[in-house]
Amino acid sequence: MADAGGVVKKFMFVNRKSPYGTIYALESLEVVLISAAFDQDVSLAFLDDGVYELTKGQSTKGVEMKNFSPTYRALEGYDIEKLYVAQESLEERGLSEDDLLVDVQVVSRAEMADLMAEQDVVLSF
Amino acid sequence: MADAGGVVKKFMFVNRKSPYGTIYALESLEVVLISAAFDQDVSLAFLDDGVYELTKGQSTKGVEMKNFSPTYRALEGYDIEKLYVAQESLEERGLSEDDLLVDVQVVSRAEMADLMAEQDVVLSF
Amino acid sequence: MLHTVNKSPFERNTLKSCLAHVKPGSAVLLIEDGVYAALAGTVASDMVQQAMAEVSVYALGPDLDARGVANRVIDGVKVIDYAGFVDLVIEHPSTQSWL
Amino acid sequence: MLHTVNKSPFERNTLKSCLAHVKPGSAVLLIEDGVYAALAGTVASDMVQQAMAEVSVYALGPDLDARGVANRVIDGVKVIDYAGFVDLVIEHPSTQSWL
Amino acid sequence: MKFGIMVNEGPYQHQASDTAYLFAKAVLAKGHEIYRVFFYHDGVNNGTRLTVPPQDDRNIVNRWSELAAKHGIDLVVCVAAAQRRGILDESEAKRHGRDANNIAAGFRISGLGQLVEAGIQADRLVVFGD
Amino acid sequence: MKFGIMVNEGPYQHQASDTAYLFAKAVLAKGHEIYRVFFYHDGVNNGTRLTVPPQDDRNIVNRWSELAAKHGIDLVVCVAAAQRRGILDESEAKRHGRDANNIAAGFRISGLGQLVEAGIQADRLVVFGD
Repeated sequence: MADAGGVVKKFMFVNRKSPYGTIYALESLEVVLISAAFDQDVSLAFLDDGVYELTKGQSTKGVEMKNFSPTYRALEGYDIEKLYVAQESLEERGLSEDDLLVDVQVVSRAEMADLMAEQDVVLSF
Repeated sequence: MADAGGVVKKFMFVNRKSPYGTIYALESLEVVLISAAFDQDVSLAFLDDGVYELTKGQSTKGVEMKNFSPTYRALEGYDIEKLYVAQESLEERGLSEDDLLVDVQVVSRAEMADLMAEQDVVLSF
Repeated sequence: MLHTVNKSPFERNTLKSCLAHVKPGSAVLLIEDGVYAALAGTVASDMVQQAMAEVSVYALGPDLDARGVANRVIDGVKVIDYAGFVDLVIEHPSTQSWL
Repeated sequence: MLHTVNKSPFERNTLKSCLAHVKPGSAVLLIEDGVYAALAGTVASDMVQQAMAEVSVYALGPDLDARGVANRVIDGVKVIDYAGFVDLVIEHPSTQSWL
Repeated sequence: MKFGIMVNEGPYQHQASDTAYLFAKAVLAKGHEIYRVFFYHDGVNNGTRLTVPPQDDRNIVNRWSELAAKHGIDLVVCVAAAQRRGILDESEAKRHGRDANNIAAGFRISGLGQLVEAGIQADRLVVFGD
Repeated sequence: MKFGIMVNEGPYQHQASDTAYLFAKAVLAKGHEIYRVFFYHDGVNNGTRLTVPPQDDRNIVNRWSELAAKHGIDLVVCVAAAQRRGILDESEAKRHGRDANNIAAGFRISGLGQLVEAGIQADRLVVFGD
């Protein structure tokens, strides 16, 4: 199943939506985990409300939903280490890198645009 | 089915979404038509992208969807005559009353707020 | 009148449209992704703080908790639970959901 | 790179975010409710016209027709059909959908 | 006090059905009555018995069914919206020549008039959607 | 050229499935190949055979089934997303002890790996969603 025939493409998962209000963030993460098995060049971009996916201290008991935020910490174990977060999106929301639950690279809009432009496949959530 | 036991409430259907991109506008109209059978005090509000529901000249052949805009013209026959359209929403979109396919009352934000505040039941689409 | 808003103020025009139509003395309850509008220090905070001069603003606590932002709420925004949501609906003769 | 936008510029931040990330020489295709951004005389027209200095902007004709706005398109926005959509995808090595 | 509840989104994709359910539970916990829950738009998808959610997540459909069974709540799925989206009960399936149905326990299929009637009969109607 | 297509919304509620279908038809009309259409999120709801849309409207599910039959296109519904939302084929229904299934002709249920693989094998992947 995970045979890519030696092809290595640059895959980017673009996350622009906050968690819990919709399922996109959770199901995006499920694709990311699967992609690890294919030995592709995978990166994740978090911009706009997508930066909220990574906030520390998520606690979902009251809404009776599954808290999937710990899974972001597991990505490193799958060799998925390119997590890019938009600096402007953090600033607009009064957030800093310290508020995030994983190590990320904070990038400017121009840097994010460069990263997007060099991808082979962009999946948007 | 259409026996309201003599109760007459003020129902407002609030339309804030454009047609075709989502089904809300079409299915909102289906509720409006049904509501006519209950002899309630029905009004429709169109604001934000909801004003696009009423634009003349909709032609859906190319997208293979049903053009439901003529149904707005039929509302009068159901004694549904209170159609309020937000003036600011028209202006932001460069539209005027002449661009709309039915007779409406164009109201200011303050007037729309007054109308909303006097309703018993507000259904949002 | 009670107005509920369930959309992020950064993503959609929903809260802005709601606040343009609330009358003094009415209440605005932020739920689901709408609770991001209840937070201090964002580009949307000013809009909410200005509205608080005329209307009461509430935020649903379980939604703040889920999103990990309960400790960032603007002073004066009242945090309530689902029971409080029910009370608000009862207190006001009608509810409008801004979707 | 081809960027598609399917949201109304009045309702969401999608187009604004897209235009902040397009590089000179890339293309933006407006589809579904995104075609409202292709119209002249709206509060969103300036944003699109400024972008057109650096990128090509396209709009999907069948979506303009459905919404009754085909006669309002900004000069210079190229109106295409589904076949033209396919051509754009082929011309550009990758496509990003802004949802 | 009598409450009407309208649910406009399907399970899992949006939070609307979750919020509506937790709101409904709170209504009942306070001793109030739920006159009807009306499922419209993709909300009709809350009424399928075929969902198999992950073990470590909530079962949205079953929660509604159980709430209805315990408190005798009327869960109504709009027939027109349900037909468009493939939610059928036995008689609907038969009428339209389909070989299967998928309606969940405690849900019934009926017309949009049931929504308007809920607006008339209930003291409050609250809409949950996207 | 080989195209992959991803559809993230169900039928009727959003236009995504309509646009994806019309795009797919245009791809084929130009003589290109569709490597796979992958249905994710609520997109899995395109794969139910129980829809009964109004006579005067398009039948979104049947259109996909017919396109697949005519051109031999691989329509894949994500198994995890489908389980959450109640889209089952015969073996899935059996495995999870359900008394009915609702998968439409031409659709098959498989894993998310099929999406990643489509991204690798196809020359272009286009996403349609909300």
